[in-house]
Amino acid sequence: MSESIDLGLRILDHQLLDKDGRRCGNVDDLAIEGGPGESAEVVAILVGPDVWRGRAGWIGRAAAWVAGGRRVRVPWSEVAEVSAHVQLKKTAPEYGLGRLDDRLRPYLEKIPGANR
Amino acid sequence: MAVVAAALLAGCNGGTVDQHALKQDSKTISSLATEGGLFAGQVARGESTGPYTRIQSDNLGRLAANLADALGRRKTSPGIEPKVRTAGRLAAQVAEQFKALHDHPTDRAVARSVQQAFGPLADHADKLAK
Amino acid sequence: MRTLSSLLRRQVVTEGGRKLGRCYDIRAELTQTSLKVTGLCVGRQGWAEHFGLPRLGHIRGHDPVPWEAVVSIEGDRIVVRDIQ
Amino acid sequence: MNKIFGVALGILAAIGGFVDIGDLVFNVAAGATFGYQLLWVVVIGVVGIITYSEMCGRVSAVSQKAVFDAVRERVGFKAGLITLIAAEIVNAMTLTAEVGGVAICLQLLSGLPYRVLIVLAAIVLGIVVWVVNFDWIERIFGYGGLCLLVFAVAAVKLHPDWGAVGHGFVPHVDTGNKLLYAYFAVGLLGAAMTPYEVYFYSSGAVEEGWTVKDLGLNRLNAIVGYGLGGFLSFALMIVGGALFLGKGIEPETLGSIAMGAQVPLGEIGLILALVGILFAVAGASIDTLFSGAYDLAQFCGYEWGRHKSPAGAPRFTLTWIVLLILAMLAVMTGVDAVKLTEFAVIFSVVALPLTYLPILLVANDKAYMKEYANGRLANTLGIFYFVIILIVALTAIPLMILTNLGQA
Repeated sequence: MSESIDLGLRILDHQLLDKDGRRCGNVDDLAIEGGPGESAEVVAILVGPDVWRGRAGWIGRAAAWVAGGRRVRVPWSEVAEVSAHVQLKKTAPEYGLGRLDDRLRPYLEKIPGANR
Repeated sequence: MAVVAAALLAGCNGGTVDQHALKQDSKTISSLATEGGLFAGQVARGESTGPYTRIQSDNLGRLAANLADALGRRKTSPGIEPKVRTAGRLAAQVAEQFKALHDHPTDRAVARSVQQAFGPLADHADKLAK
Repeated sequence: MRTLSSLLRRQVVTEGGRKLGRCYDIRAELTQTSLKVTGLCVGRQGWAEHFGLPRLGHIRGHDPVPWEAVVSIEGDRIVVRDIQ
Repeated sequence: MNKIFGVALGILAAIGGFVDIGDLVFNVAAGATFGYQLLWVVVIGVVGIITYSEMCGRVSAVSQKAVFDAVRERVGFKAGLITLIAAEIVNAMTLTAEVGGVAICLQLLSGLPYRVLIVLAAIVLGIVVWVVNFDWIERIFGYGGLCLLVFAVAAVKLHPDWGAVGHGFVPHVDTGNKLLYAYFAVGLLGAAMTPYEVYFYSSGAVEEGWTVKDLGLNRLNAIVGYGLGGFLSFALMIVGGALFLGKGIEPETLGSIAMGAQVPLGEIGLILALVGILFAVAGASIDTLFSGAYDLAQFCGYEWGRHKSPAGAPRFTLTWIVLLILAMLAVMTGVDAVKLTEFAVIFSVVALPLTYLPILLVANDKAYMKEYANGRLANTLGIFYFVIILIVALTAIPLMILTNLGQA
């Protein structure tokens, strides 16, 4: 079973969801292996502000600097499903995704009503 | 965007007062005086609340005082200085009336006299705007 | 290794020097286990349709240039064999 | 029966929630300057927001995408980033104006010192958003905003020339000052079609898990909620025209707008108007607060949601807290909320095309939308409005400068 898709339109910049449907980043870029004369294949999804550096000139670099440059590489073999979103096979922390949310949570939880 | 905003805000109250600016400011004075008359009328009839009268007269009075300050001080185009200063004095008088309302927000007699004072002020400002 | 974004918006030219336009997307084949690149979507025609605008008149997009036709990727250009 | 009741309550809340400080300022000012002549522009603006909200709601129901997801996917990373920055700046300005409006209303009602009330307003808004379930927030502020209906009563009581009002609904330009007329037209369109409304609406649709079964409800919500909300805009403009125009008054403060209900209806009119404005701008503060947080979260891809508990979407929560504090500090500088509103509305118009284009594109994408893609009516209206938005976006800032913010 195979399907023809356009990467820029259907995958790039789309929402990443982990196994439990948690939003854990966007597809900031795709890593492709194989050059001219060889077969080429998408091998990984690149996630994180560090990836923005290469995507919008100085304004992208500025945004990456502001957001703090991290980069996470998720192998394409970890993709469970491509629909309107891209769903992964495991939970976000197993890929190092959504770390900032996880780090912030304990602080917010100190305030009453944070888990209403 | 910020630059445009800053330039516009700066343009509002700086520079020389020319014929156009005089006309514009006189219109604003007239508008404030007319609004003040309407407002004082409500207070005189007892159709207002104390806090509203006190605060709103202060807000409107501040607009008038800013104008008075600017028209009294700023340089003017040649030949219209007397008119500009007159407008400045008018604005100051409008501000004074609002001050009276602000100081006695529940006194209907004061409101009545303020209402009567605003009428001629508005007419005078209207004339300057022409 | 290269990235998808580094391929997009590059000028696509043939070895003979004919300009085919910019590469506005990369076509690929999705299976259960892999995502293989099959071609380059090139040129202005079909661009609007690609991005979901209603088609204007009878203009249709070209078929993508097959990946096998790519000879080299240099600077901001992608060079392909003259096959069309 | 219960369902109809629920829908009716939702619609009431939507009417009360439609008007924000931009609508208040521009509708009354337009009425005070041009009488009823610009009513037709409000109609165009309201149909525009209905068109695009319906589209957004449909896209969200079918593809689970909120507006800023669509923005980044469709216009690309770079243009998406620029749209995000523009949207956040405009949003912060709007939020500041709304929070300032809350403080002014509180002051006019209580007479307490302004600065104390700014802090109080920010703290109360923060606590409400933190503690109260969003369904209740929507109801409280929506129903409170219904007090604005006092302006409809005021409009009738002021005995406007109904013939002239009727004529105002017919598109026409009948003035010597065409630039000023155009400026107000642009402002009215901007106030009716504010981008934060679609960010907010579509995000809610995704969160509440709408599906194709909810498309009828989506249409009803958009048409009736915004349509009746537009009715309040008419009332505001008619009050502006009937009360202020003849006397040559240019209302420059929020308190002056409240006077529009005080003059025909007395003290009770004044109080209802102030309470209505208070709830309307407080509700809009919360909407803009969330919109700013939604846009950033969707652009970056992390968790968001007004129905989640604060700890359920940490970065989203932190974003709105920071935005609220920034807005509070900005209001503390003593900036004039009414002037700032004008800037915010005019600048928001500039950001409109890049917000509405992606919606139009995704709504046409058969791969996601299947049989729910835009039909002929939605596309005709969608493209018509997109062209209007483009023209308005290009002319907004030149008009603002040429008319010195509607002064000349």
